Amino acid sequence: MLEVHLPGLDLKNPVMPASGCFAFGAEYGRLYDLSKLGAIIIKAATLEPRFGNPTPRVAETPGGMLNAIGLQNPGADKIISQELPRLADYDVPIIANIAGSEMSDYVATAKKLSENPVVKALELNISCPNVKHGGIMFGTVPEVAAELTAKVKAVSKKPVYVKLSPNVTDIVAMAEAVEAAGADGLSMINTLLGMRIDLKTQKPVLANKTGGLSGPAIKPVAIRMVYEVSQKVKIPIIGMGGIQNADDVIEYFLAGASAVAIGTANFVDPFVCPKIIEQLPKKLEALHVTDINELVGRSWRPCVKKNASSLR
Amino acid sequence: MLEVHLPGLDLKNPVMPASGCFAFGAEYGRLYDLSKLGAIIIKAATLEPRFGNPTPRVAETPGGMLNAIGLQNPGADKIISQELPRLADYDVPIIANIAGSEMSDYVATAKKLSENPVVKALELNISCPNVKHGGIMFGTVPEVAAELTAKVKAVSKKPVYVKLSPNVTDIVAMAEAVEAAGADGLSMINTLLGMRIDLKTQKPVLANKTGGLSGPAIKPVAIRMVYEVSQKVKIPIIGMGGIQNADDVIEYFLAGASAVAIGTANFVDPFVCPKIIEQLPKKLEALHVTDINELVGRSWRPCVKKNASSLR
Amino acid sequence: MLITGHREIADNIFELKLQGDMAAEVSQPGQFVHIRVSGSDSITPLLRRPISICSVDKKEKELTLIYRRSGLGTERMARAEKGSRLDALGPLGHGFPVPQEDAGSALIVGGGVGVPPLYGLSRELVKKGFRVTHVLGFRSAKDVFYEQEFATLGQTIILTEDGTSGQKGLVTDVLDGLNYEAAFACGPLPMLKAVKNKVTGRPLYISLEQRMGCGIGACLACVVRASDTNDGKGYRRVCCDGPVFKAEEVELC
Amino acid sequence: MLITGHREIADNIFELKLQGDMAAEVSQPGQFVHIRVSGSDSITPLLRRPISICSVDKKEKELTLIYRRSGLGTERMARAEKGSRLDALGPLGHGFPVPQEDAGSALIVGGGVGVPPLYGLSRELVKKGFRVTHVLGFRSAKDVFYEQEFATLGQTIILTEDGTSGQKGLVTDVLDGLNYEAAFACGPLPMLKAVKNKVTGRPLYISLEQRMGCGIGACLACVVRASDTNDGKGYRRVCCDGPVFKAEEVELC
Ligand SMILES: Cc1cc2nc3c(=O)[nH]c(=O)nc-3n(C[C@H](O)[C@H](O)[C@H](O)COP(=O)(O)OP(=O)(O)OC[C@H]3O[C@@H](n4cnc5c(N)ncnc54)[C@H](O)[C@@H]3O)c2cc1C
Ligand SMILES: Cc1cc2nc3c(=O)[nH]c(=O)nc-3n(C[C@H](O)[C@H](O)[C@H](O)COP(=O)(O)OP(=O)(O)OC[C@H]3O[C@@H](n4cnc5c(N)ncnc54)[C@H](O)[C@@H]3O)c2cc1C
Ligand SMILES: Cc1cc2nc3c(=O)[nH]c(=O)nc-3n(C[C@H](O)[C@H](O)[C@H](O)COP(=O)(O)O)c2cc1C
Ligand SMILES: Cc1cc2nc3c(=O)[nH]c(=O)nc-3n(C[C@H](O)[C@H](O)[C@H](O)COP(=O)(O)O)c2cc1C
Ligand code: FES
Ligand code: FES
Repeated sequence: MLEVHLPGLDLKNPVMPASGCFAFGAEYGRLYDLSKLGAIIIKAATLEPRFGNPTPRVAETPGGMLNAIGLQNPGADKIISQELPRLADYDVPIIANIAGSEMSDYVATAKKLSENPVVKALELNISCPNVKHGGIMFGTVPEVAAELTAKVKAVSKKPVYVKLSPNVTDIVAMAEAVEAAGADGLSMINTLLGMRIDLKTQKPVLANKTGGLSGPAIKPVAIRMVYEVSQKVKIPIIGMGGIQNADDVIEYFLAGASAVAIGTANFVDPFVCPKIIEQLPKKLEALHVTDINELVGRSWRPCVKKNASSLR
Repeated sequence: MLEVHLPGLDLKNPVMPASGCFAFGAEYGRLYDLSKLGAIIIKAATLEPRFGNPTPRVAETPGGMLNAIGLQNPGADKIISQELPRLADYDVPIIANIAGSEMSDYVATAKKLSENPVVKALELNISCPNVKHGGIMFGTVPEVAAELTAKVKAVSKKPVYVKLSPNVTDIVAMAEAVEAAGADGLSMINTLLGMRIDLKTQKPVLANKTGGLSGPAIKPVAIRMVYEVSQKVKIPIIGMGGIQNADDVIEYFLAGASAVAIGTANFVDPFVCPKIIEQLPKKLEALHVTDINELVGRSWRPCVKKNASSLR
Repeated sequence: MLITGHREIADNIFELKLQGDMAAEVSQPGQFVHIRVSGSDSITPLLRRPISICSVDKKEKELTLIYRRSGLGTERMARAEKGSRLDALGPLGHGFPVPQEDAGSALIVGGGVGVPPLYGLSRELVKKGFRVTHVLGFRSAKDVFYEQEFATLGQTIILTEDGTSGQKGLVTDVLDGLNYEAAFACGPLPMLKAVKNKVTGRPLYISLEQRMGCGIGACLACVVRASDTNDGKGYRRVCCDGPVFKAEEVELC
Repeated sequence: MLITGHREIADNIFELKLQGDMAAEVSQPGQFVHIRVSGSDSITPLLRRPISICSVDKKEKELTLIYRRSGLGTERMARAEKGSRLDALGPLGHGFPVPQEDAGSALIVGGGVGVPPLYGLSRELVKKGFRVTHVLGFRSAKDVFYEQEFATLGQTIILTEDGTSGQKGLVTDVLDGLNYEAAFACGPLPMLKAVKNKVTGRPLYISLEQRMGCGIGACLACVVRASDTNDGKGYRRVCCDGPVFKAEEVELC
């Protein structure tokens, strides 16, 4: 009842850790069997290694957190040589998150990673708010996002999911542009740009000043965007932003997501992903749903299943 | 130490209830003396009366709430004849929030209200997410916002504060456009567009489907925007979004606000405004600050007062 | 206010007793309190929860509330312990008008957690000399509460949807045979509509629910349309114009 | 874990005792636990709080933590009552290496709430036959804690910035005259830097603080730069590579 099939991804369940919140799986792999997961979206890869931003890199906010990690990663080559082989031991599809400063970086990184057999799909991160160069145009100008998507699609051996930024006036325009450019799916949402100021130092808490807001606080924004976009595109959406429990997963499906990713909640409860996977069947039964795919977009689909009235 | 002087507004303190969260003051006026407040931003006025949206109009979210009231109000004439005279009895400046569907509505409403002696300034609401017609372009396209601002300025007898929407890619561009068009100040931020879906009905909780997200959850987004905009404009900013206590007020000042408004927190604690006003002096003393105006923009101003190092 | 009692009186139904000066200010049955369930430094849940005052004991300065544990807020509330304090705003709103004279016969119709405020109402009516008939509907036997309390005040007809307690059926099934001069109802909207259709030619007062923001009339979250299309305002606020209205004053939809 | 003790031992400084199976897994002094202060259905505060393990009693399965009440999370923590449970993840990180042989003399330098993990360390060192000297700095007399506990383990020099207890001054004022073969330090960054400058030619281990996300190595929130510019990774994670490092391994800035 939890199986989900998306371009390039045959998932035993629709729950995956979100990029950047799970590194390359080694740490959580010490706590539970990663094969329980629907998939793993690994930390952003760039062509060259990156050290990321100075610390402090995280700050707590009401019902959320800010991060400005700055895409720290060992670079595509080391990810391929050192991280992916270890992940091959698990029965879990890997989605590689790709970032860069120039289109050419993205393209080269996408090519390399998509050729690796462990990688089943790419997630094109055009939305990282925490890097100085590049990023911002890719994630906010539909034409630029479309061009990048097309270029990456041209070299990628695997389906490409484009991860959208919520920091835009018109999320539907962004989604439609990358769909038209050939995206196989969407990931929504990345973090909202935010800031917290320390009253003692009177300066921003984060060394990078601004950071990306994640966690429960942003869920209503993400749900709204998934709801709007899913009605306008045909490609599937991996929904994310503030998921904490199985109810939140169902809310994303109702909004129009076909799978979900969980970021910040892993920090609050490291077992949250397997816990949710375990709780979902019971939750679905209570809703008289035998297949989670039935729920996709139910909040806006005009015609609901016959037995829906009994659910109210 | 709390006195603040802004265009058209001589405030005994910088704390005011936010538009739409305080109606026209009658209800809270039964709980405490409204003269304690720095100012009151009254509920949005439109030219004609509006009934607003169907119910449910509010929904709770993690650390926040959604509302889709839909600008319900008795219309400018009744506000002038029935509400403003009562407010004249208090020693508190009134800021009239103006909304509309067409430029001409805005202009006519602004003209009427700005002529009333009780009204000391206008707040131009170009950012209400909850009305079907108009609104969205005014708040998201810099050129349209600028044109509207100029037209309202041309008829207004009082200073005009433009209330910006956070649902834009580039808040600085919006702010600069309305400043160039003659705005006397900015109000930031209105609500973020969000949604919540009810798992039982499987439909959006709000009858209007989407609503405006307010409350603590959005504070980091608002702080970031005030921080960015205050460095680029010369006009003062009334900061708002998620303020719950005196520390939050100080955070807004450090970010670059010159006054603050409090919305949702009034619902949580109806006495929150006078409580914060009472607590501020003690908080400022602890920071060795004798005048709250000293704090404006301190998080980004390169040169801090001599005694600042002792505060860390 | 100080929690002086807290117990589960039916399946997921809790009776909460609160002591404090607010009790003195209660002026009508059917008023409510707006409860901040979170601690003062917590933001979950953010909003207050409206709960009707079931009854008031002015001598002991004590309010009784009855609520159903359902979502985040009431689940938290259910954990509040006797002896601890609860932040309650109130009494809020306009309740049921209790005629000052002309005692007669009254019908009280309640459904589920709409029943609580009707208990305080019935006590007031009985005190004024009214003969009161109670028709109370619940889903199932496990949901029934205060049957005895109502029975001591007047005839009490219990109905359950599944027939596990009292008669099987809906409250409207039994209204036709009853004799009364005024009626008072509180419960889910479909019940109120059905009751409105049955009670004709006599005054009917109904208590409405609506999602709230402020609870005091300032945010316009809780409006219902006025029935009179020529009404000056066109709407009523459940939190302060109500929650109790004359049935013909507002639209039920 | 079960809270078996909780008391204020200095101004805003609390000693918390936690009982549970985790105690058996503690392998080194200087490891920490990551505490979820909010209830399981609350989002304030959202993140866990890292607190060092001060000492462990494996027989009683009990950990002792000492923390300062400062912000939202520790304020909440301070309200947790004996007998209730606390969600703690751990033991996390790599602590102070305790030499298995070659007992000798050790210097322990602590400042403020950097002092707690050094107590467990000192106990281990003494157990191994080390002669330990403690230099502990606090702001003022009201902030001093565990003076007696340390004194029973070895020479203990207390300093306060205002001279209200022990010597007036900073920990670095007294290091020059001391004799030791290895040094261990925990405290604020400026103190660690100053200690690093004073302790030369002998191994120095320092415990670092950094704002954390996951606490287990996955989010890269808590990194510090490796001193060796040719280091393969270029960084260390405080939560899992540390919090204790050899002073020359990481950059202090
Ligand atoms: C005037 C009035 C009197 C009431 N009296 C009682 C009573 O005596 N006993 C009782 O059990 N219930 C009563 N209710 C309903 C009660 O307010 C809701 O059951 C309660 O708010 C649900 O909160 P929750 O946190 O459990 O649910 P959640 O689903 O977490 O609530 C989410 C949000 O929706 C609101 N909400 C959910 N259900 C309702 C509802 N039915 N009416 C209004 N708001 C709702 C909540 O207040 C909150 O803001 C009354 C409602 C009103 C308006
Ligand atoms: C490995 C390690 C061990 C520690 N051991 C102790 C100890 O034994 N006793 C003790 O009193 N304190 C210790 N600290 C510091 C302690 O974690 C902070 O004082 C605490 O997190 C502050 O939380 P708060 O909610 O009171 O403050 P808030 O200001 O509300 O915290 C906001 C956010 O900032 C983080 N934060 C704030 N200060 C620090 C800090 N100094 N270090 C890391 N994160 C911080 C919080 O964890 C939280 O995420 C340790 C820190 C680390 C990294
Ligand atoms: C610490 C941290 C690091 C992140 N790093 C990345 C990243 O490298 N690439 C990316 O696409 N998103 C990254 N994100 C965003 C998350 O993948 C996710 O989109 C976002 O956090 C919203 O989900 P959440 O609320 O469940 O955390 C990061 C988020 C956090 C909190
Ligand atoms: C119920 C409600 C009604 C509102 N109505 C208006 C309005 O009429 N005009 C307006 O400009 N803003 C309106 N707002 C937005 C607030 O003025 C404020 O910008 C926003 O809520 C953020 O502040 P807060 O987090 O303190 O609530 C409304 C907000 C709420 C919650
Ligand atoms: S709840 Fe705000 S007006 Fe009724
Ligand atoms: S806190 Fe996440 S890596 Fe250290």
